[in-house]
Order: sequence, then C-alpha cells, then structure tokens
Amino acid sequence: MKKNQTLENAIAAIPSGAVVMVGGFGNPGTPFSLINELVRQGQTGLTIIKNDANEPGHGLSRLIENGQVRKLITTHIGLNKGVIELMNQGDLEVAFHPQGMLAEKIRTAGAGSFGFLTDIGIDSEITQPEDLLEWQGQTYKVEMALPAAYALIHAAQADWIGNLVYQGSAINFSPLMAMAANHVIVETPDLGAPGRFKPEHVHTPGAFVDSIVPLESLTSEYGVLEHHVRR
Amino acid sequence: MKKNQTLENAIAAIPSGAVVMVGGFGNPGTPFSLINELVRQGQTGLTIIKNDANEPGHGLSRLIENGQVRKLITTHIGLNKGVIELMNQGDLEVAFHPQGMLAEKIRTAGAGSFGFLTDIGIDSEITQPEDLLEWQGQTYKVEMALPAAYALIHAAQADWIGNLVYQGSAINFSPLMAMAANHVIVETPDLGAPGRFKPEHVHTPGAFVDSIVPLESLTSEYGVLEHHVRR
Amino acid sequence: MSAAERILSRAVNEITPGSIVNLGIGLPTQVIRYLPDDFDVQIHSENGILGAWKQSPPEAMDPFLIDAAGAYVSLREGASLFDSAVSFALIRRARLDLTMIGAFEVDEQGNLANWKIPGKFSPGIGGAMELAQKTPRIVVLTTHTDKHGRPKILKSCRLPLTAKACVSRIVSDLAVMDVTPQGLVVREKLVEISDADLQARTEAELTFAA
Amino acid sequence: MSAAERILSRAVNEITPGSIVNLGIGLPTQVIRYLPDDFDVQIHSENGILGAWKQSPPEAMDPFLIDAAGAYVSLREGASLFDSAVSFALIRRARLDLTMIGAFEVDEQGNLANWKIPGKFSPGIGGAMELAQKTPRIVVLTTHTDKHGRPKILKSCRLPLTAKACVSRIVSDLAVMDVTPQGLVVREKLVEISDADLQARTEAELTFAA
Repeated sequence: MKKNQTLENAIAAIPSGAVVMVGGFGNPGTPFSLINELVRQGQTGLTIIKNDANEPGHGLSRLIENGQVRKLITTHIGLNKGVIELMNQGDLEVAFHPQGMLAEKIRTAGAGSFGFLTDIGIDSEITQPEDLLEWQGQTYKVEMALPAAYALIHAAQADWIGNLVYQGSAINFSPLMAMAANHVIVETPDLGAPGRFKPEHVHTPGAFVDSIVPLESLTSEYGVLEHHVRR
Repeated sequence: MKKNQTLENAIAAIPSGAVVMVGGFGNPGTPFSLINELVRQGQTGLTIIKNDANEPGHGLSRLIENGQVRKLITTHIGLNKGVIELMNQGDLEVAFHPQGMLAEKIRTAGAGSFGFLTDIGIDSEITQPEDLLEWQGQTYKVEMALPAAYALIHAAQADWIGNLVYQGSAINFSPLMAMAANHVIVETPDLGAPGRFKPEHVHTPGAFVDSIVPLESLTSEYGVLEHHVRR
Repeated sequence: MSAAERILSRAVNEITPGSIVNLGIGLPTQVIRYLPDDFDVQIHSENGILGAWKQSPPEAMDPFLIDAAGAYVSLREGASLFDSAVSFALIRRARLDLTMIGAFEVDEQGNLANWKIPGKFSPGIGGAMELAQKTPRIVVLTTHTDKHGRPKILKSCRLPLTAKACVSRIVSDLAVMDVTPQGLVVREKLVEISDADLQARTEAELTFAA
Repeated sequence: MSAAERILSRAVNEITPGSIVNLGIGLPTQVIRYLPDDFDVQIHSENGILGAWKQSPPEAMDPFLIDAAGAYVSLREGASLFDSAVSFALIRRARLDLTMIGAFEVDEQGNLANWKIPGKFSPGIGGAMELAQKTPRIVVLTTHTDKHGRPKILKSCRLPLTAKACVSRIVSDLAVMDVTPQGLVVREKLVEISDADLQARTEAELTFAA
C-alpha cells in the first residue's frame, strides 16, 4: 500500500490544539520541511514534544516564535535564548524531563504500556511526593507514558510501505516517536520501492508509518551549522 | 578491547544456581554451542529465562532433561512434551508469561527500570489481585522487570568489541537479553575486526557484551528441522 | 474438500488488500498458502517478522527464518525484521488490521478461549493473549464441533479466557458467523445444511440473516 | 597554558585503555582532542553514538552526525549508532565506565549541581541526571573558582542537585582531588600553589595526601 502524500495534505491532517511529537536532537533528525509547512498552514495551540527547541530561526524554534505552540515538553533548550525568554515571560509553557526519561516515556507509549517504575531523580527536586509508589517493599518513581496524536519524522531513506532508515546521530527519538504516535508523518529525500532495504537493516517497520512526504532535495537548513564547527 | 573467550572459560563463569537468559524463538537464535557446554560442565539449580524449551533432545531441552534446571520462565512449551511432563510431575517449576510481556519485562530490566504498567491480561486468570495498582484514577497491572546475572546469545556476526548482528527471525529476544543481563556471553560463527559493520546496522552495541566465543562452524542442530518442512 | 480446506479457502477472503495480518499457530498460518502471489498484504509473525511469505523451496530454505509455528518461511519485498519487544509493541499499539486465530471455545459475546484446558493442556500462553486483546479485528478459524462432535461455539466459554469480547467473526467448516450485539448472526453457509441442523451443532443461539 | 588547557591536559589521563567514556557538554567534550589517535577507548555520546571521535575535516563533515554539544564528530572503526532509549539504557545499566562532566558546584560529599540556577538559568536537565546517577565513576572538570573568584568546591552544594554523592574525583585548573569518606583529598597540584593558598580558594576542607 503506497503511503505517499503531498507535503500540504500530510500536514493538513493536523488540527489546531494537537499534541505533536517531533524527532531530532539538535539539527540531525529534525524534520525541517514538515515543520516549515506547519508554520505556513498556521495551526495554533499545539503541544510539542521534542528533545530541544532547535536554534533561533530554525526548525521548531520557528513554530514557537510564530506563536503556534502552547506547551513544549522537552529536555534542554540551552541553545535557544529566545525560547528561554518566552518561557521566562510566561508566553510558553515548558515541561522538562531528564533526556532518558523523556525517551523512555515516549517508548513506553510506543510499547502500548502506561507507565514505568524508575529511580532516576527520585531524591531530586524533579520528583514530587505524588510521583512516588511503594510497591512490594520498595519505593519507585512512576513515570507515565507520553503518547501523541501525531509524530513528524525525518528519515534518510524510506520505501512506499513506510519502512524507514535513519542516518548518523539522526536516529535519536525518531523510532520511539514512530511507535508512540497515532498518526506518523515522515519526510524523506530518498523514497523508493519496497525491496530496497535488507530486512534486518530497517530501523522503523512500515506498520508504524501513516504517510510519507518525498522531498525533492534537502535545503540549506539541513546542512552544517557554521557556528558549531570548531576552528 | 578484545572480548574473545574460549567456550570453556566463557561458560565456566556461570555458577550453579545462577539466573540465565537464553536467546532464541524455536531454533533460530538458540545458542546451541553455549548450552551444550553448560550441559558438559554440569552446573545445577539454574533458573532459565527463554521463550520456549526448544524441542526434545535439542538446545535448552537437553539442559532440562539433564536435571540442571530448577525453574523455567517462559511463554510456551507446546512443542516439547517431555518438558510438559516434567512440569506436570513437579520436577520442573515453570512460570508462564504472555510472550510480549516476557519480552517487555526483560527489556524493562535492560532499560534500567524496575517495572511497567499494562492492561494485558488484566481481567484474565493470569492476574492476581496483588498485581493491580490504582494510580491517578485508573487501574493497571504492574509487571516487574526481569533481570538476570547471565545471558547466552547467538549472533550471526560479531566484532571483537562486541558489536552484534543477528539474522532472519533469530533476533527475537537476543537484543533485549543483551541489555538486561549483567554478564552477556555471545557465540558466533563469524567474528571479525571492528569496522566490518556500518554503524547503523549494528543490532546490539558492543557495550552490552562481555565475552564472545568464536565457533569454528555451525553443527547440524543449527540447520533445518525436517519435521517442520511442509510437504 | 476437507473441513480444514473449507475453512482455509473461505478464510483467505477475510484478508483485504493493503492490510497487515497476523496468522496464529494451527490453521491460520496455513491461510498464507491460499493467497495469490501478488496479493497486497503484509503478514506479521510474532517472532519478529513483517512481510513473511510462503515456504521457500528446500534449496532456498533459511534455518534462521521461521514463523511462530516453526515453519520455514520466505520474505516478501519490503519485509522487515525486528526484536520481540518491537513485534509486540506493534501488536499492543494496534498496528495490525486483522488476526486470524484458532479456538478451543468461542462464545456469542465474542469471548475466546484458546490457551489452556485446566488439568489437561497448559503449555503456556505464547502471543495469543496480546493478539486477542489488542488486534482491532479477530477472526476465529475453527471446526464447528470438536473431534467428539461437541459444539465449540458456546453460549458462554467454560475454559479460562484468552481475552473477553474480542472476536468479530467466526469461520467454521460449516458457516461464517458474526459476533453482534444481538448475538451470533450467520452470514454464509459453507456446506448444504439446514438452519435447524446448523443450530443443533451450535450451543450459542444463532440468528440467520435474511 | 590556560586554565582550560590545564584541566583538559590532566583530564585526558583519567581515561584508561579499553574503557567506555561519556563526555559531557562544555569542557569534557574537548578532552577528545587530547587523546592519541590510536588510543583504545569508546566515546559515548548521549544522542546515540558509541565510538564518536574527533571533528572531521570540513570536506568530510556530516551534518547528520553531531555530539551532545552540537559539534560535528567522526566515527571510529567499530562505532555503533542507536536510538535515545538504547543510549540511556546503556547509561542506566551502568555500561559506561566513566563520565566526565562539568559543574556549577560540587561538594565534599561528592554531591553535584550542574543543571539549574533558580531564577537565573534553567534550560532543562538534558542527560546529566542519568549520567551522574548511574555512571560508576564520575570525574568533574571545573575551574576551581567561578569568574568572580568564588569557590565552586563547597562544603555542601546550595543549588538543586543533579545527583547525590556521585562524584569520585574533581580535576580543577589547580588540583586533582578525590572524594573520600574522609572528605576531599588532594592528590596532585597542577600549578605551583601552597596548601594554604589552595585551601583558601576552596570552601570544602581539603586533606593533603602525604
């Protein structure tokens, strides 16, 4: 079954107020084209789940700067002073999680489970008394699953039935989000026929993917960020 | 760091009474050579975690038939009448879990977590009242993590630093067990130098592996089982 | 045609193009033999395969590639292989469209019992409970009666359940029946049989569609 | 040598051959530049890399391959790439041997504060909490005092903790100190400085090894 979609139609499926996961850690894995189309279409009141807010003027930061995001669930926004300022001014609600906890909350939703028991941060200020569970003589912190209606994913390569392959450090949250969201939208610059991948090399099985947007090419925002090159 | 070991030394690390995970679903993924060495060395009172008990005279079944296993934690032993009989006679303690719950309990240990909240089997006879948790207005079944001291794994290919690649349907429980066990012992017929795999094709990163036993060749027990060929 | 052949040749029509289907151990895994070679479907096997296909010829048989029943399968173009946690994530996240599954007993509420006969048969639950509880559509393939001629389609299951109210349709060797809020409705007969005779072989009350 | 260079050139000796090491954002990621090209170590980057290595030359730079700080890295032979859940499973399962990490404050019980200055700086916790809580050996790289000359090595941290009693060793621009049950023990001085002068720049009480 072909899952190919136009950029416009794929993003038009997302209503205002939706909860949307977005792949990527820094630039790698960030679905810039899908985000830019969401900026163009203008849906508002979004809750976004993403490791970081990208850097000012890029990727998720554009969506936030454009006032379309009500709440951001993330791990670290230290590279984005503008978003920190919006948070400090009260214009953007931000919820922080330790990075591995965010990954695991998403993966737990992706596994069809509802929460997990951990000891991470259990005696730190990120833990409230109501998060604690006494169970079989031990104390745990309960981390609840974090699902979403939509996920936006960048894949290096894909086939029509939705099998995905990621590249470099761009894997990060993407396979987890593809499992966890009800409707998974993928962009890729390299879409081909089924059979192109060795079955054991597929990172995300096609069953988790709903629509695939082929990109004609990768724009400059997918390239090397000069200020991160060490001289 | 080279993790190469002889078969004898690798298995000698396991004491009697140990909890040992064993990869494989049916024949594919079963580490026959590691199991056979465990039979030869004769450690007893073992608790074994494996999807199934293999078939009579093969793999795990040999270890059980030899009286070395005290308890088996598994999902289905329908293809092994001998082991069912040992269970019914009370000579072998058997704990059954739904297959995906066993996988997830192992994976939860592998993620360094302690349990997860599910609804699988919540109103069936596999759930006891003491497994139920009321949390934030909902009722969940708590499945606890299932760790082990040792895991025995078959990999199609490996490198000296422990990176593993599996083949066909032999992936099954192996990557999860490699994460969950404290000491992971791998057999492979194809061991090579680091650099042989594309980094995105590695199924189990070397950090999870403790010792690797190179096999000279695969014996006939790794081959096609004639009685499973449909005529 | 044998009873099994009647079930299988009817069951194959349950698979709609473009769907993702799990075939349980027993009769269901044999449905794959009845699918046209170019049919647009992805067969899921719980041991970590999406895109499993028919048995390879002996010279191409891969001893490291089996289905959940232990049979040597091949892979279609576009297949993927993954671990057991991902395989069951796919099941629990309801990314399957259809599971065909066997039964010891099935009843008019759609309850399914197929894993345990207390005191007689308890080899473990395998993947059945998660498939039954989480697949959007469950079609049971079963002989209408057991080998002693006793009904397997009951008013209420007596064996321990695999999952409650999970079955959408039953394909037996005699008829196709849907589980509805009004009970079991016979949609088709697969043999020449009167309504009364079919009812006589069924403990559940049957409604016959107009 | 600058303060940073003193810290980095001493810190590199903390890495033992054959080990798996995470380098945190800031000074630690720069340690990689001080490693000999053939040194037997696997550098873990929390965003899903085992076997990260030095920055590639511009013509070979991969925009899809960065470390946790956003710098473009290369991969060594034997590297592997994986998702964030596996990356943090590796951390929480204590498969790292060593993490080098920065600090706002560190104290004589080995408590670490490096993620939040209430009211001033709270960009989120990133991977620091899990690294600090679960790595068997934590070495803190930090200037001995802050830019106002105030001690960063304290009797007891005042900022919200990243993790309790997690630090094994502190490498500052002035000295190498171990956290012991008897408090901080100075193992080496990295500059010409008297015991009294070093103590004067340190809030925690220092013991000077014989």
